[in-house]
Amino acid sequence: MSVENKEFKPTIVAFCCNWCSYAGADLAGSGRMQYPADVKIIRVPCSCRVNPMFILRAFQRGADGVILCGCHPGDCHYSTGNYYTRRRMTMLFDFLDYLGIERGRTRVEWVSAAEGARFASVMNDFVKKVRDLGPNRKITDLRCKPVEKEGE
Amino acid sequence: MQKVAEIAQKRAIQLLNQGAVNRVLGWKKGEFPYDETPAVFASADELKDFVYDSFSSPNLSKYLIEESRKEGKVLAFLKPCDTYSFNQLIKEHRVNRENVYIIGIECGGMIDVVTLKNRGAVGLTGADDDGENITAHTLYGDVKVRKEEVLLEKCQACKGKKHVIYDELIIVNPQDEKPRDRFAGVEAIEAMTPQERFDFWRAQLSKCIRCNACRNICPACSCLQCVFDNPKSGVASKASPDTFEEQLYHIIRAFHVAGRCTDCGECSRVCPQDIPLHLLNRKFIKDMSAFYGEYKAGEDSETRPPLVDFSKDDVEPCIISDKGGDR
Amino acid sequence: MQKIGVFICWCGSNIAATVDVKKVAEAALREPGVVFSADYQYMCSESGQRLMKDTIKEKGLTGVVVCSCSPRMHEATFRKAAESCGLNPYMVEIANIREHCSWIHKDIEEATEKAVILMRAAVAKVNLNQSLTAGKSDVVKRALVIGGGIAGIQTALDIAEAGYEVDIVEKKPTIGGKMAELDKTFPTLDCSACILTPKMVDAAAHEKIKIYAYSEVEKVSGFVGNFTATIRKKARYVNENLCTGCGLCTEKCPSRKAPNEFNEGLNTRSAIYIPFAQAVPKLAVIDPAACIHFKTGKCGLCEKTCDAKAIDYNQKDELIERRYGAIVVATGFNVIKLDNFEEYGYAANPDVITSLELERLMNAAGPTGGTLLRPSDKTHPKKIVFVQCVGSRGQRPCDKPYCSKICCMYTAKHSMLIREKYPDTEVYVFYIDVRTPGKNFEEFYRRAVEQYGVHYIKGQVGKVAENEGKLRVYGSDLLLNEQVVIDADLVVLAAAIEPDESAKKIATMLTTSIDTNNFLTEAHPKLRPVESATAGIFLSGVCQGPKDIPETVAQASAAAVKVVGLLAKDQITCNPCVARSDELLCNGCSACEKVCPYGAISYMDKEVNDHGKREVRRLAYVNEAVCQGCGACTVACPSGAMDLKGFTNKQIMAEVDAICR
Amino acid sequence: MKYSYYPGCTLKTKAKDLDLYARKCAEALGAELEEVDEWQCCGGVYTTAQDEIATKLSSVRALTCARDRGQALVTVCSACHNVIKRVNNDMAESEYVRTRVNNYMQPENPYKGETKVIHYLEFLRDEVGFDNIKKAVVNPVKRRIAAYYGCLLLRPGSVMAMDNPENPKILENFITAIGGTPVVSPYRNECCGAYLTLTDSAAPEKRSGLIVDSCEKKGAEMIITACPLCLYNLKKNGGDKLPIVYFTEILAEALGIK
Amino acid sequence: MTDLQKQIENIKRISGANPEKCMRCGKCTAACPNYSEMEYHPHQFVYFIENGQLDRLLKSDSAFRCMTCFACVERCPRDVKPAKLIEAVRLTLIRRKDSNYLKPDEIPQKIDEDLPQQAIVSAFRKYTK
Repeated sequence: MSVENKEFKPTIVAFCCNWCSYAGADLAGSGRMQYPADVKIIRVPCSCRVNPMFILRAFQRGADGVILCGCHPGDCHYSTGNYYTRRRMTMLFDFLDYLGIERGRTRVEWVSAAEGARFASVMNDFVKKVRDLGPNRKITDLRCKPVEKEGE
Repeated sequence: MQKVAEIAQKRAIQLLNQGAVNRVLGWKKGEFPYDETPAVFASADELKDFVYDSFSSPNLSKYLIEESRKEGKVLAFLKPCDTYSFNQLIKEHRVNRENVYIIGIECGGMIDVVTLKNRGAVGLTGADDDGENITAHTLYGDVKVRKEEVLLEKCQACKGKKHVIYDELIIVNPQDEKPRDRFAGVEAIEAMTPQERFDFWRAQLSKCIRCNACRNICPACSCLQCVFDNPKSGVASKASPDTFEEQLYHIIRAFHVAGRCTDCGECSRVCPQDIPLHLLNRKFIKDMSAFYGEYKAGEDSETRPPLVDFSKDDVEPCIISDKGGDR
Repeated sequence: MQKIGVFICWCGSNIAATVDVKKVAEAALREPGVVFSADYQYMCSESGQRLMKDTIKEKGLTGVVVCSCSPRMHEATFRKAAESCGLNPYMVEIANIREHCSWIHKDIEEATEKAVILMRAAVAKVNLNQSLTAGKSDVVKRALVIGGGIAGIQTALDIAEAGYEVDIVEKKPTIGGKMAELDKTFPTLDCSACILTPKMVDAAAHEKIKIYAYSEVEKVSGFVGNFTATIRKKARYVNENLCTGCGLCTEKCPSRKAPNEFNEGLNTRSAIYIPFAQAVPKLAVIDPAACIHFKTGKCGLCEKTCDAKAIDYNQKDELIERRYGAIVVATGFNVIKLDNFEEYGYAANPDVITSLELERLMNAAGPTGGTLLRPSDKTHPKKIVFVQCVGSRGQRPCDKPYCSKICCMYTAKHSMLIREKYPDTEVYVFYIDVRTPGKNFEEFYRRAVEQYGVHYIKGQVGKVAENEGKLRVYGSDLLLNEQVVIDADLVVLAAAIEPDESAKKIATMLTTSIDTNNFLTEAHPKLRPVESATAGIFLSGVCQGPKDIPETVAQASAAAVKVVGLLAKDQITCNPCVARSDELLCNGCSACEKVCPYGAISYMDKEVNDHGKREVRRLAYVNEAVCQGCGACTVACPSGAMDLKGFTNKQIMAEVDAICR
Repeated sequence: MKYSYYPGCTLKTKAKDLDLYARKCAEALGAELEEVDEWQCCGGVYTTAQDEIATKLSSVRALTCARDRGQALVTVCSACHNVIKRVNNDMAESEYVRTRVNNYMQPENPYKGETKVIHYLEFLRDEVGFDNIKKAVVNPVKRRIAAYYGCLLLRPGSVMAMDNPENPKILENFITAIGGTPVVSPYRNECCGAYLTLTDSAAPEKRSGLIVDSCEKKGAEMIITACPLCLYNLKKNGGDKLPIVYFTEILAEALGIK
Repeated sequence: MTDLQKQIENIKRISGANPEKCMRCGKCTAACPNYSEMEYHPHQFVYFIENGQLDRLLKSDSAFRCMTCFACVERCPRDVKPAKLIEAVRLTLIRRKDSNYLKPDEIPQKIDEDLPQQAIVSAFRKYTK
């Protein structure tokens, strides 16, 4: 398993809010702080723009992990956006967990525009966790009939 | 029960004759005596077909979206749990309260026909309900079972016998509030390992034939046009079974009704594949109350649903991973 | 189908050293809609931009993707360039292959692969982009200033001088605020009233300024450029058109027991009163809680005394509705209540006072006529202890976590003034830190120590106990590591300041945010310090954070400039990336309205034609001038009716698909 | 109304008056104090270290008994009150203490701080009501009385929550209710020297002297207190300047049952 | 970690107090009623523990002079809880072998007829393990 995981290159989608986290990612770049190329960032105005559908869509299209980054609670550029994000994602993640989908594949992190180093370390950590989980199958398999025992 | 139906019928005729209402929304018998369907009655004559008994399970609230927008006033009979759905629709401005006259009607629990049949009542022609027992009449004679054993799932987990909104009440036999554990089913799944949970849901959800019955019956799924039916949404794609829509339909639907679902249980009742869909919705209900304070959708028509509300010291999403488990 | 051009920037070696730009350019041509691709050394340079513009014209491009540095750097540059040659600026998207790619990866193959994916996502988005046009809305050329202290007065004067109408709404019967109560000001020791009252008179006399004193803002609706405020003008029971401010009624009034607010309750005033001699407007006002006529129906002496016939016991509150283009909040501060700091004995001993009370005790217009006397026995205090940081910098629920900023300086001022006037009085100051950043501030404080012999003790006071007419002060001297006990005649507490209680209500009314201490939050702590996060709402003075008079005046003028900048426009351009509701999909459920932080969404009943079916529906309507484009509503909307222009559901999902492909 | 009652060991020996009159007065005011079964000494002081578990057990025993009876627990002695109320707070707030104590004691129902602990003064103020006491008074105590709170009733304010710890009013209001005139000394909430009296008598001498002096200078004719140790320290070091009595005794006098 | 550092960590843990929150205002010492009997004062307890100079506190008997009246805790604007730190130092001292501050045989000569039990049990709890 571990040998296989080293070669496994996960696809990771990171949604970053324009004001804090995207700027934090820029800062990580300016500071030449390394994190794996597996992470691809999508810019959104605010973390509250991220519809759970986007996250599910990513998984369905083959993402192995989805991370959502926003301003720290209380610092939202739009005052209250990330508070809604926090509730929505808490609900969504617990629901996915309830369906038996690995909870390590989803995460919310608050990263300010000043936290370049934190952005990099968050990404490093998240990629490592997702690599350990291996490729994402469950969410796409959720509605497929399990293969019959005899068939195996 | 018989008596309640008679009173209801009489009252409906009275209100119609007085001109206080123009139409009556109730139940009438379908093809078989046990598959009752919602019906609109426009006259005393038509009301002859009105029925109300232990098979009157359909929740009439959703029909009021259409009915309350028509000319004149409609009388609707709502069971206690149906009134929650109606209140929630008021909160969402989907019904015109002024055009509806609500009679809260007593409910002693509705019968699950499938269970009843499985108990030997094959060739069902009707049933009597004395509150404790059901005497099912069949082509092959009577079958007597304890009512508690043949209740619909939604009635086994009854939210309560109180009507949360009404203009008048018809209660002949006051019902005792029995303590019901609505969340036992959810807790049982939570107690499983992630792999067991996945296997459980995969076994259930793979049965789905996408007939949309759950969506069509759901009072919360009352969108004029569902995202799954709207080509512009980027979600709908009807052709392939491995599309986004197909694979994630139930998750998206559960999320869309989260905070709005009153747990009326209609989705599970109508599912032809017997998928326990209520267990999806109840998970959200349980979580929201646990994280953001007790909330019952439809209990009133003002309180903000948890997902359009927040508090500055809400739990962080990482609480999910902090709860422990395998990973 | 779009015709998209993809431009890959080398950024010198910043990108090109790690990303194989040629390969990205080749890959771009394989993407749907892409008709042209090129790589170039510096896309942001004059020639780089020219390349882009020429290609747009030559190839008739409908969309552009620039793979370069962060959009936070040059998105505006490239959009402007596109606009200059007729392409809608919102048809340009940036793929960030520098900060998010070349700078963080070392392996060329890996970085190139990622750059291709980022390019692909941007192309996928541009394929769905639509031209966006910013909306415009009219500007009402009048400003509202809430609060008539020095901050509000200065803001109003500056706006009026620029030629715009401005209204001041002040809840007290007179403008002037806290500065009117002060005796002298630091660090120059000039008389507060002498510099403030001329400004009050200027404001009252200015033809562009209208003062609503004894009034409160009750409701505000609308948005930047077009607010409507409802102002409650409280009943004075005195006709302001007739009252001459002669003050005869106040002399005749038999009810004289009401605490005098202007003197911090150190003496009393009559039931009908004029707050102070230089009050603006100088009009009498009846305090119905103290007035005998209001309590018993008898008396009526003031009415008999008034030759102008100005007394009107039947006067009612008046509601006034006015429209404004901009609103400035200048609600100021108060000294905290000291209920939870009774170790200092404030409630138990009249000779334990706050610094603001000391201002009145030293002021010529104050209750003692400017002679410093103890409130208890009216004798000269010979030993005075000042306690700093009372309620500031603490972490208990009753404390304020912040530094109140002005106390170090006014205490130096007080101690200096006392030593100057009463050289036989000893002055002790217990301090935790002395903070004097400010022009001439440190010099001022040192003068108190060196020239005036004020005893500064590094430590705090733990208990004040009355003992035979003296106040026994138990303090610590941390440089000696000792407890010190001083028998003082007067103890002066530098109580923390907090935003006026109205700030919270007003912030809610204006849908702008406040912090945990109820200070209003600025749009950006460094770069937009006088604007609130809500467009058209500006901040002036202590309502935004503790500050002294010069800072307050500076911020007041800055806020005025921002207001003038807004009012100078006939119309304002709005951010085009705003929410939009699809009429045919909207259920009218109000979920979007509930999550909107700006109150940009309203509902209206409108007839729609849904595939031939005509009916009246309740529909969400987004005010594009108010919407800031956060997108909270798009997720709250269950039917998918609400979408965000520039970041539509389909666009974001296309990006997701491109990345996960 | 019935209340569980925790007298404490000092009230059974050196401070019998405090106990006796507390019971008598409660009865006169229509309340019943039922002594907690098999109570043990609270230990006299609360040890603040969180790893001190054994010292909390006796309090939990009394608290559990009251909980099982479904009654509030009334205390009289300031020291007992301080210990029991703070332990109760630990049991409610501190997971660490709660699990260890419950593991050790293995009660039928784990104790989670459910019991409401009220001092006799709070019982008078919140349960009986000072207004009702005023009505029940037959011999108004027409004296100038200084209330001495000490530290234990008031601090830490966040846990004890009896009154404003820097500006308490409860004893003053009590004095007014029984017909006396309260005299306020600034030292009424400063320590008397407490248990240091055993090892280091200098401290209580100075502290108690200061307190009694201050009351005298303020014109008090007597001092009342709720704590046996305060009473001892003030008496021993106060130079017989003023009579010092328990508040329950003066209450009994006012109610005419002494 | 040295023994001293371990002891300091333990003191911080069992006291639940955080000396780093101190802003050096000295209000604890200003409020201390037993100031004159102590070699080290409450603010010094806080400062020494923060700076690793616990040994100085352990060599002094100041910890036994604290009356635990909580005036310092109540009045500390930063919620540092000096009395809890002092108590933790005291426990560190008496939890050592043979180091009870008060020995049972010392008691008889210290008590008089009126001394309440409370004083004795309290002193035992404070001065012995």
